[in-house]
Amino acid sequence: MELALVQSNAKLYLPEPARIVKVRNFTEHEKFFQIELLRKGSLGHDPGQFVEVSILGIGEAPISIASPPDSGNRFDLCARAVGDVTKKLFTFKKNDLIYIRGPFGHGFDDKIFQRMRGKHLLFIAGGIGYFPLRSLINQVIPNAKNYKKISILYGCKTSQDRMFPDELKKIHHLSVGSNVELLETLDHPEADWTGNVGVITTLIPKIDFDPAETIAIIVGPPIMYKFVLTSLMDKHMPKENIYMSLERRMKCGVGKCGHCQMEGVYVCQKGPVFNYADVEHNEELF
Amino acid sequence: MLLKTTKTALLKGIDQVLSTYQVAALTKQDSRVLYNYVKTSHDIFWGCRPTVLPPKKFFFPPHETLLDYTADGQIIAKIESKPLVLFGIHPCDLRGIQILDEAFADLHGDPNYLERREKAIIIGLDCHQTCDQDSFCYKVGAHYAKTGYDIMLYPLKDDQYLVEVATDRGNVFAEQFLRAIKGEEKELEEYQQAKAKAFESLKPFKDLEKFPELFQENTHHPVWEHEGARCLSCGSCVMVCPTCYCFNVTDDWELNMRAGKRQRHWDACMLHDFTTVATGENFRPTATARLHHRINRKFNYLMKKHGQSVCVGCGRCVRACLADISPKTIAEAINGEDEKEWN
Amino acid sequence: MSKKPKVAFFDFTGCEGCQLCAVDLTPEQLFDLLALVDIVEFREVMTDKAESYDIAFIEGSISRKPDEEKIKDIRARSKLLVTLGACSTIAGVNALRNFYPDDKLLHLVYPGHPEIDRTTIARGVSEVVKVDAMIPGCPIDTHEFLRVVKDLLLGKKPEIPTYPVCVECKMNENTCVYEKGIHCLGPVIRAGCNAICPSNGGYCFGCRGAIPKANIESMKEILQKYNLSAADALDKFKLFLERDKEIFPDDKN
Amino acid sequence: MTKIDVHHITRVEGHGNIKVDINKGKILMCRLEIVEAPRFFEAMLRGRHYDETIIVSSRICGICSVGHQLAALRAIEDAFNVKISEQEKCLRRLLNCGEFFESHVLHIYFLAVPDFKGIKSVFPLAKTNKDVVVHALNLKRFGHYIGGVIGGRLIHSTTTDVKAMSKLPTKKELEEVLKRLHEAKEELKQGVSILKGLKFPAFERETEYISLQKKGFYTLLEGNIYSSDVGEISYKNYRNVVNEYIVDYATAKRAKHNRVSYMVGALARFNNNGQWLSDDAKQIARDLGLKSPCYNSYLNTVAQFVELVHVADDSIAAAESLLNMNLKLEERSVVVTPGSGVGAVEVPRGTLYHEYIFNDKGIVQDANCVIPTGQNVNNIEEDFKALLPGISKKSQKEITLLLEMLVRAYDPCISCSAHMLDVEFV
Ligand SMILES: Cc1cc2nc3c(=O)[nH]c(=O)nc-3n(C[C@H](O)[C@H](O)[C@H](O)COP(=O)(O)OP(=O)(O)OC[C@H]3O[C@@H](n4cnc5c(N)ncnc54)[C@H](O)[C@@H]3O)c2cc1C
Ligand code: SF4
Ligand code: SF4
Ligand code: SF4
Repeated sequence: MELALVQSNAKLYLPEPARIVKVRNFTEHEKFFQIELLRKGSLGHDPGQFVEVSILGIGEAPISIASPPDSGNRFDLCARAVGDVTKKLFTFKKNDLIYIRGPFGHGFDDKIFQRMRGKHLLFIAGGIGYFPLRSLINQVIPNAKNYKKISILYGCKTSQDRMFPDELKKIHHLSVGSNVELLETLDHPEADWTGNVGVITTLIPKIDFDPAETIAIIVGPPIMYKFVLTSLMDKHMPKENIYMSLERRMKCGVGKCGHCQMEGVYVCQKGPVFNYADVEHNEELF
Repeated sequence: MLLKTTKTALLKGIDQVLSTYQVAALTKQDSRVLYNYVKTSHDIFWGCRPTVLPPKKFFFPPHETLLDYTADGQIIAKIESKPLVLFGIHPCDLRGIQILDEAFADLHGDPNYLERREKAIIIGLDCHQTCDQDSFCYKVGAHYAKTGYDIMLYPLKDDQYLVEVATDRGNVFAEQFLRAIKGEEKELEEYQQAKAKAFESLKPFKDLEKFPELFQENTHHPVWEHEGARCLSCGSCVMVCPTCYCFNVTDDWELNMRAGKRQRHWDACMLHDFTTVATGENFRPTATARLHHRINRKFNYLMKKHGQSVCVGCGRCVRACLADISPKTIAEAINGEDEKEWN
Repeated sequence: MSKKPKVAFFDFTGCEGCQLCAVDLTPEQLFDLLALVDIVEFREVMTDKAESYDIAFIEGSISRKPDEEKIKDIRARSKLLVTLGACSTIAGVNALRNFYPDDKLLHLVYPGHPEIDRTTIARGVSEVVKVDAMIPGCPIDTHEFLRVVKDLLLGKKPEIPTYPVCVECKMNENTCVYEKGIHCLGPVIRAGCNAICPSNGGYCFGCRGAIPKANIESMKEILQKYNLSAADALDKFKLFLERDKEIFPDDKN
Repeated sequence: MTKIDVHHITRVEGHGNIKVDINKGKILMCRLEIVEAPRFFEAMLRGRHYDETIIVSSRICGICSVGHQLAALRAIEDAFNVKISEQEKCLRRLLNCGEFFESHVLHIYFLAVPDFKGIKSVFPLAKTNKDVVVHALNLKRFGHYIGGVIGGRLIHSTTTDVKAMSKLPTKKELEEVLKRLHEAKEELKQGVSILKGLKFPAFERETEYISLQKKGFYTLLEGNIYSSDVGEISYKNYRNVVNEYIVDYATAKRAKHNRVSYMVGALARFNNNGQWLSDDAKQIARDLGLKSPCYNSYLNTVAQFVELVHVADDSIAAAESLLNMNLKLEERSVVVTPGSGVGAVEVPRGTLYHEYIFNDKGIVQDANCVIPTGQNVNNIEEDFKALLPGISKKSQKEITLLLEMLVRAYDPCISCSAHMLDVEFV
């Protein structure tokens, strides 16, 4: 047998240069970066996919693409400073170079879009879970007419932790008289907060949805999934109608290094976007 | 194509090969037997002795540079590869290579592995008995190599060898370097019959084909906790396994801060921090969970993908494990072959 | 005034081997290092002293009252404080002295010489002041030292392996010393030394300290399985690891 | 009135203070205080298996770790009557060569030279005299290199074992060692001009010089004790030579023999055994104007340089013998017999003695380690006394410098000298 070497990808580990064209601070620990590839042409991603962000001499980290696909060579990333790469990224300014590989992973592909068409989309995001969801949210809102309804539930610890506050404001405005709604909740609100108070699951009873006709999309910190899933199960939501994005340690992003493999599932290949029905028995993922 | 040759001719051939290729084979160093490069055919150790590391190190070295870069933004993807002849690889290790080939070619082909692999000619050497009491190749059928070689040698009596040429590359190679006459199919049949006889009493695992389902069902079998409690999380078992290929990646500037490297290093799912993330969560915090993961990769997760047991029964991890933890013991507990009460 | 980070070396109770390893550099390495940092204090090879430090490397255990004050003072004047070697990281061989009752030892060692500084038990630096990073080993590995310096300068968290010596020993393709009937602590000891002792025909006696979450119970069972009495097995750990909290969690003071 | 109080002398190994009090030309006090924290190694060694004495005693001192290992080995071999092969001897010579290079080069170039250049450390030289720094580092790293080949690493070598070296160099490695030994000798020739440029203070005081001696050899690793005053003494009787005692103000033990003080180290070896140096070493000594007997302690630094040439020559011979042998891993059988053993070796700073008493299981019952610097302390103080009257008119700064230079000339290794008397436990 001759090896099928055609699959060898000489550039698999070679990142390409990209420039930071915009930086915005959200909080002390979270920042927004707009990135521009040095080459012409778009990144060519699906919402929900991620890139490996490289800082030479420091390392690589998987970061979700936070903007919807478009034809330009710019895209958005949002990062929370937790370790070597993300902390170094925080010191970067406009015009600095970073390096990226990707897009990688399985995002919201055509098949999922087919399924979503005409359905009620229910986004459930916790904290910086909004980052990966933003690529999808900003993709579907301009095309809201294609969907029965779009409900966005967003929960944070405090009002400082709300990502993209100006975009949230726009969505709130938009929601008047449209089929888009945004419900927010805070764990520890300040005095002037007029929205809901409590964990994110307290928002679920506030929306009116037909589980069979609804597609739920969940992203948040690891503990959030359990509670949200229980609530949705209580409402008899079919498992096939639930999508979520999961994060694990990754070193290569391309299904080799083994770090993100959870019960045989490589999060970087099958995920980060999963259909609940496919993985509900995977004890290591939940 | 089937040929026949002698050991003397093989030795001569190897010495010729050495002018064009690097040759790696079993060698003896001090008291160790290991796969290593040879300078002449005399360096080759012909016995069948288990090595600490499998031949994967030639295609996937313990440490390798993926990228070389400079502070002013030059980045080069680096692959160090040279034409290589791997000589005298035994069936279990051939299976190991075959599985790594599939794993590294899967989806996004790994350029470093595949380039080295492509430049290699693999000459297998069949065994007609197990190498020691720790090996259990026969339990997973890995005492027969199906593929993974270009040329396979079957030892006959009086230092004679049957030569099965399996690939075009092997054919070109054999024509250039092997002085051989035509071999008789009948001789191979006889050889195989004798081998089958020698392995007659050594039976494969009960229900081997059903392992993925069996292991899936037995996630909470008491054997996991029983064995996991003793595990030191030392990672030895993974290092020595011919079918383990997890790695870590590190970046490092040189001291002058003008140039740097991205390197990958063998990593092991048995190590405590393998799944720890920056925020401190560890998705597999216990040795039991990690042992469960390793063994399931062999008999369940990856077995489904590769269509065969990904443990090739070489016994390296058994020899390496001071706590005497063995995939064989666990498999026999899961398929009920051992009739032991694990509770 | 140069703006390079100020680096200093200090030594307490130790053999100064680690400092020697830190300067076991090629000429290029030394010039590169001096281009990156200013070495402002290094008693062993220079006379200068400084007020404050960006990185203070500490060799040796804390084993006297005045040393306690001195390390606190250095801590107060240092942005980052890094232990250099086993003595300062886990007290190392110095802790062997802790097996002797304090008063008895002093009385017996210097009878009639009360002026001599009183010693305390030997402790690692982190038992006295906060430590930002550690470079384990007896002695340290020069490459690891340089890597930690670079990491600190780059703002990276210096990674010291959390996996054991076995990993490196296997990568070096050694025959496990247990097969030769020799006991080795490698399975529970932090790697990073490139398994230097087993690779050179020796065995690991634990100078780099235990890995986090080490399965010490199983290790002891294994030592016993290989014909070591329980007491001898324990003794193995005491050569370097008496103050290692992973192995002896309860403070015996 | 001049009071000098140098707290923690720099550019020496370990911690020591100089205290001098001169009033109207009268010396009221002059002391070298060794204030290194006591290490208690003899106590720490008690209860350990004989194998582990090599590991533990190595940690007495990073810079003479090989010496401590070899002394421990000799003591064990003495106690259990173990004979060592020619192969083992050659390997030890090479390992020891590494230590002499590391130690002597460190002393000559990093600790002593800055005094002559009026600078406070070697680091400024990296800018002004790059070639000197490169030269010194090359020589020092050669020590680490050869230590690495033979010992796995130079400091706390990993191959020394009672059963014999646990790892052997390959033929290729030995050939490389040989090549680099010749290169090191060339490098040393470069050093001659640097040493010639150093103006050593004029000073003379005759004292008793003690070293090992083996007739016909510039011996380092075997032999009996030799005193320039009384001649040969069996190494077993080392206690009668060192006569250790303690003083209030120091943690190091002191020694005296025939006189109030004696000297050990490169100069003592040169004075006692100089006739057996290699030809090239003798030539270099002549080039540098070093003649035996030499009573200027400052010139210990020069004697060290001469020794480097000799050690390189000796190692070339050892490496060549090894290349002619069929090396194989040895495994001497060690039969434990209760009793004591003494190991006496020359380390860079002088004669080092280890003595162990073992029980029938080979467990250390009692240990005694006599370290060169401890033996030299009295001699340093006597030198102070002889030197001070002649320089008492100089400025305090100059006096301090001359005293510091004198201390440094002995290349004292204070960390290892802070050890304790034999402890009797009740
Ligand atoms: C698919 C995916 C999408 C992600 N999207 C984002 C995002 O949009 N914004 C954001 O801030 N973070 C995101 N993360 C998490 C982010 O990757 C980690 O916080 C980051 O890797 C930490 O890297 P570091 O070098 O700063 O930390 P270090 O701890 O210094 O590096 C640890 C290494 O472990 C791995 N690692 C550590 N933590 C994680 C983690 N939580 N998940 C995965 N790998 C980890 C990384 O590969 C990294 O190289 C995502 C993770 C995944 C898997
Ligand atoms: S799991 Fe063990 S026996 Fe199986 S292939 Fe790997 S090392 Fe060999
Ligand atoms: S070799 Fe044994 S003890 Fe070590 S990690 Fe593997 S199973 Fe656990
Ligand atoms: S850790 Fe070891 S090498 Fe370092 S100072 Fe202590 S005894 Fe010396």
